[in-house]
Amino acid sequence: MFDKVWLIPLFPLIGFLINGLFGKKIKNEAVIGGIGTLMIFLSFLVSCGILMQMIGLPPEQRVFEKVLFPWIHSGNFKADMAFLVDPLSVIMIMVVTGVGSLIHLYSIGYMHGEEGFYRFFAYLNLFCMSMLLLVLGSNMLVMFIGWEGVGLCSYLLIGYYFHKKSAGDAAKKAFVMNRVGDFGFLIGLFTLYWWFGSNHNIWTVNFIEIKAASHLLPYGGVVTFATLCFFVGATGKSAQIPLFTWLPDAMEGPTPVSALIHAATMVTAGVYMIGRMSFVFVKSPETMMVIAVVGAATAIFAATIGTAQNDIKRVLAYSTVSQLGFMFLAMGVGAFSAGIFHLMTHAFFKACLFLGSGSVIHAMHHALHKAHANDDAQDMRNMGGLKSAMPITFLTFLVSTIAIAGIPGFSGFFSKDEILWMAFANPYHGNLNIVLWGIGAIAACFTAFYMFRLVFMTFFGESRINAKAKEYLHESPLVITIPLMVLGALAAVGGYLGMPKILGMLPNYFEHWLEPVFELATEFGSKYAHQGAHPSHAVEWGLMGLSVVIALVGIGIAFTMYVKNTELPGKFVATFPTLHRVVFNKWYVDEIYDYIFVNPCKMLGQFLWKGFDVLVIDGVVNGVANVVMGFSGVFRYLQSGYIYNYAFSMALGVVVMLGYFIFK
Amino acid sequence: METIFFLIITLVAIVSAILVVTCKNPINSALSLIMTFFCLATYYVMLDAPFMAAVQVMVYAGAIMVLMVFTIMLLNIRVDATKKHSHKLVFGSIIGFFTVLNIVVVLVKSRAAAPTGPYSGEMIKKIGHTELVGREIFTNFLLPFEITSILLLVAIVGAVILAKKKI
Amino acid sequence: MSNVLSLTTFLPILGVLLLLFIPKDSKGVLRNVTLAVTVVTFLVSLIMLSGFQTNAEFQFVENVPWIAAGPFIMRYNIGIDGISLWLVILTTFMMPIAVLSTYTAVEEKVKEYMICLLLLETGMLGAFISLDLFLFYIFWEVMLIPMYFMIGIWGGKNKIYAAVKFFIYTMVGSLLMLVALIFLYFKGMQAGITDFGLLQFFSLKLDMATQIWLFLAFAFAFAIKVPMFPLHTWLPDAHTEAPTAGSVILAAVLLKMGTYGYVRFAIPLFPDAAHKFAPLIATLAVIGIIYAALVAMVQEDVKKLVAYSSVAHLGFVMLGVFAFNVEGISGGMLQMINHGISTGALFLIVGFIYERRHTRLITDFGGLSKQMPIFATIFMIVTFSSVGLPGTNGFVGEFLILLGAFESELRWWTVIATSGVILSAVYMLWVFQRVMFGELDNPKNQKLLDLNAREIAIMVPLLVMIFVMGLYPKPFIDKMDPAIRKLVAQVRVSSVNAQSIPAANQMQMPAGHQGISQMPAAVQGDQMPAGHPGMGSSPVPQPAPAANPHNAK
Amino acid sequence: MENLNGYLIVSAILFAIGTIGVLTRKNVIVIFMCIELMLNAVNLTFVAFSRHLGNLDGQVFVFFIMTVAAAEAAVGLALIIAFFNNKESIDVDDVNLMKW
Repeated sequence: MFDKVWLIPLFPLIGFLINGLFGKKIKNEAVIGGIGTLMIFLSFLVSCGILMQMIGLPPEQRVFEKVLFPWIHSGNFKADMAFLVDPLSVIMIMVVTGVGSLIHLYSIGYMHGEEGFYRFFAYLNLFCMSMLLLVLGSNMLVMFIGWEGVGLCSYLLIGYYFHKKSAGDAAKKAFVMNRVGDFGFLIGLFTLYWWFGSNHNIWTVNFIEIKAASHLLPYGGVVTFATLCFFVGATGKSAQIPLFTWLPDAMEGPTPVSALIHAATMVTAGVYMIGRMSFVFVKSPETMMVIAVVGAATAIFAATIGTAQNDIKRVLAYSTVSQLGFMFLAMGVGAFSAGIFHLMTHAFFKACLFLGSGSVIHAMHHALHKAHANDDAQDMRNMGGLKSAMPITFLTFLVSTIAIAGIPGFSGFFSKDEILWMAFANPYHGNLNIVLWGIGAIAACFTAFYMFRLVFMTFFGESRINAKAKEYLHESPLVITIPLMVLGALAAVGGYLGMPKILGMLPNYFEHWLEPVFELATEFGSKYAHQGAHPSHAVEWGLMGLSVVIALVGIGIAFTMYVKNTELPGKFVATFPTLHRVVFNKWYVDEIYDYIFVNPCKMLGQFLWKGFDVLVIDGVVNGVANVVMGFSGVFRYLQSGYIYNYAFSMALGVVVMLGYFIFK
Repeated sequence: METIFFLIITLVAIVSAILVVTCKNPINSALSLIMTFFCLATYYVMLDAPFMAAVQVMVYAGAIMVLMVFTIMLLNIRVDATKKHSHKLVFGSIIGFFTVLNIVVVLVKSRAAAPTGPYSGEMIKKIGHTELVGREIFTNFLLPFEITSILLLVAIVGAVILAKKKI
Repeated sequence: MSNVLSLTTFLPILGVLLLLFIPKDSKGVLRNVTLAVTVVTFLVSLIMLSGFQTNAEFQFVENVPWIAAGPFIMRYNIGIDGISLWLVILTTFMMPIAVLSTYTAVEEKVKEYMICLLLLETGMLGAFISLDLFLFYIFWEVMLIPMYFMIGIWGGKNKIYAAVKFFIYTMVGSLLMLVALIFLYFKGMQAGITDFGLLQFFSLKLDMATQIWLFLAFAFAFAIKVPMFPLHTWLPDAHTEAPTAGSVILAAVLLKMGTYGYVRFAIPLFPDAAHKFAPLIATLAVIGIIYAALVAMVQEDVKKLVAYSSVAHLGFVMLGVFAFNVEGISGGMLQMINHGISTGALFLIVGFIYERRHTRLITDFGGLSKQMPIFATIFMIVTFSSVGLPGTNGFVGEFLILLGAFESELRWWTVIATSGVILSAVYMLWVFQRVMFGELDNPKNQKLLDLNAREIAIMVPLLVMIFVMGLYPKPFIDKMDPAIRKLVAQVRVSSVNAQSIPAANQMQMPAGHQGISQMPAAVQGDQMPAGHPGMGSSPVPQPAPAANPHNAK
Repeated sequence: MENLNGYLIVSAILFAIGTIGVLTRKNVIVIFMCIELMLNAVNLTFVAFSRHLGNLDGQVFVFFIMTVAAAEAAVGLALIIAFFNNKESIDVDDVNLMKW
């Protein structure tokens, strides 16, 4: 079955080609959507087969490399089109194909009647292929194809409604910010390749070979540089500080896109990449610290912005940024499997949340459309009390919200708690641990607050919907609700795969599964880890309780503010107008970036063009020409055009020359 | 006797040449030029080259000058009406003066080389100038001679084409 | 079969003869005949490709006496190796496309235009295959004239300025090159070289001062053609004013003359000077990348934007070539081909909309995707190829260049150059967005027709090549690899040799003595750090003995 | 033939007069005639030297010069007529198209 791994990206590619080339002629939405969904579902089946086979194998045989064809071979450099199957990539392909299939299915309903339906499915399939290349790539270069490929698809899908200027801007912004990250990725790749090659004559970008040689890497130094570069790549792709601003804007794309790309899969690529190269990252304590700090900072920063947004999708977008911050925090504190675990659970509940919001928007849109109202279908201030109209959506949404808020028993609790615990108890960062934990805990509180704020504003309370539109509101069709239900179920129970040891009810399957992948990283890490006493079980229990309390506090505040006492938010805004304005405007980060980077670049370009190119260089060039022209302008008057003048000069010349020779 | 004759001819030649330049009416110029040509023909006779003298009279005084006079009459131009540029005359005279000066200085400085060819005055008188020139042309200079015929042909064609009003 | 190379080169000239007999009013016939000639040329060049053996030697060599004027002996000496092979194929491949693109674009003086195109093809092919320096120079100049006329006669409204600028810029450089060429020849005569044959000069050992002057002269000529910052300002003007086919050829092939000149002539002839000036040239290349990208960003004219993007791309090529390692030079060579394909395609695309709207100002467009979906798709693919998205051709070349440059001493240059990758995305996507996305609000744009069959037929081969070279570049790299390895060895070993030349002179050894390379390694080692501080700290291992050209011969 | 210098001086004077004429006159026909005068001055030199050296090559040359002069007269006069047809003038001041 491992041999067939190439089928996994192939199916979506076929889907892309069929829909992309012939979709316009097929026209039948069921066929187009069916092909798209079927292809990714086939991939899912193959992935399941691989998973089954891998479960049957002993842990040390779970690594397999499939070389398809040689790609770039030049000089010392070798990169094949090759796939790597190991426990980590299997988890990723399961998530991508599984969640992907559901979202494809959902899209059939959601995108119904849209212009360019086939285009949407083609892009979606292309995205899946790229994402699968990314996670399956056995060397950095194949990973990079996927890495940029998902960026491309993200560009295409964000810009799906290309006639809207905001969509085009958002798409471009996403791609360019990703490119900034890619810049880091490439430099990191070069550094690693060059270091291995010039110092040990190992010219490779293959993960297996790098892993085998990773014991040669020094701690810190060049590794810090390389890993920081890689981390820049990760921040671009995974929307971390400082490159996070594209993700909220990316909500211009259709909602399934937000669910698939900007929640479940693509944005987690950075986390995956760090996990994939954990053995390199862990060699640099400095980078680990940077990752942890950036992750924690992003978690809290995005969470604060999330509290003030009114657009349902933007809240979820900032929530995603914040949750990704948690994952990076996990990576930074060396809890790689916890990070990947949170990646998986997050994929479930965040996909469910996005799809749920999509279902709401879909319903709102139809209702408003029928009522000929111009209200914004995504603005939560226009919603309220939807739970009776859309029970299934409400229920699944609620389950996922509980999961993300970290209520015990649901998937988010297990993964997030594991991360917080590791932030507190990891042996790497010394006194910084308590700060990391504190920030994480506060971010978790904010998470609970804004997510329940979202639920309360949307589904509870009095309806603020346009009166005419109200009667048209109804639950979405099955093709939309089935994925919601599946994902909701997964969001509820997915956590049991990776239950913390201390709860002891089930073994932590997830950590065991990933152990062979992260073994080496742990070993490297132990070289500089603080060998202090591990916090006791009592502390762990205590912290767990504390985080539950924190989540409940967040929910309680949200309940107070948005259900019980609905004028409170207004009062709050009136009391702290500046704070609210700053938070509502996302701390003005976009404006700051415009001010620091975008505008100077444009001005510099203008200056270089008009000032340097045209004035200086062309000035010199044309200046030389003008000097020549000036001289000839003077001398041309010698050419009077009168023959006798020419004859006179000639005769004069002859006489003078003759005279010279005669009288000399 | 011969020297006196030479001086007279020279006087006539130079005066008529000056008249060529100074006459306002082109017809007068042309007639003066013919006079000069005759003087030159006289020189040729004195230089034991009667054939050249004959050709000079026939081609120059006859053909070419007739063409000139025809043209002048055809174009019906009588007087050089435009005013003269005195500075042009000054410059021209200076150049002319220096030309003469150059040549005179060369003559003074140099000494003529000794005769190299076989054609002495007696031999020319005995065999006849025309025959000698004819031999020269049709033996040593046959190819250039033939080429001149082509040149003339080309000139005829050229003249016809140019003189036509519209081609 | 043995003179297939000459056949390829001079088939277009035969085509010109054929065209002379066709009345100038039958435009259709003229166009079709030209197309047929270029297609046949392409097919013949494919025969050549299939007969090409993958090794480092020159193949299809023809070497016959040609001109012997006093001390100057020129030979008709041609041949190709892996480096020139792909450029020849690129030229023959782009020509039919360029011709096809003129079917509706050029309506005046069709006959002359087609003759110009064909003459240009011969000039370009000749320059790529020449193994005689003088022959190269002649073809180099032959290219110039048809291009001058194409810009000057069929150009836009500022065509005379652009044409003269193009001509004089190039002429200044090539005159310097001519002087250097003759000087080199006399130098060579002292060492017993009998003609302008390139291969003989490779074994010529010049002292450093001579190398520096000659290299500068050659480098200047080629730098103008590349064009490198700050000698690039003729390019935007020439591109903007040239007709579409002219722009396509200019971008796809003519600019490659510069970079090819470096790879084939300037670097192997004067390796030490090349090493010495590598930091300078890399600096200019990097400045060019960033500078051109920034300037491209603010252009209002699509064609100018593409022209500036050319400057940036060629900056990458130069960086790769001056990395002096296999990866970098392979990347550079690949990037030359890639740039030919993607930028050629971009100019075609600009030509398509120009034909429809007779404007190239970005602000005149917007929302074209709605009206022209096929066009939008093609434009997007080409855009991403130009940006260097993995899976398209642009990536492979750019990646190898950056990798190779990073391995060499040009590490920090590479880091800056890599940031050019970001900027390229900015300006290409921005222009794509402004042209294709947004509301279709200009009423003139609402009646635009999508691409017709001919235009699609033009673009399809380019698109295919974009993906083939992006996904399976192996055949391309494999064919050029031995030649590039040889070049790298040549550059490295001769640099070691030249280090020992001063010492050899002191010992009264005749220059060009074969024993020099066999001098004790210790002597060479002693000489090296003094003459070449950069080499001493270089992590690059010393060349293996097998890489010695004397052994290779 | 002791009088060689005399002939040469005459020819020089004629040549100079011809030059002055070419330079000063404005009537194209007169200029043309002055050119003929210069040619004849040269012819005289040729014949004089030929006689002095006893070599007929010079006279053959004169013969050819006369031919050329004839051809020149034909073409030159045709040119003048053509010019006159265009400009209604044979003044060299009107022949100034060759400037700038």
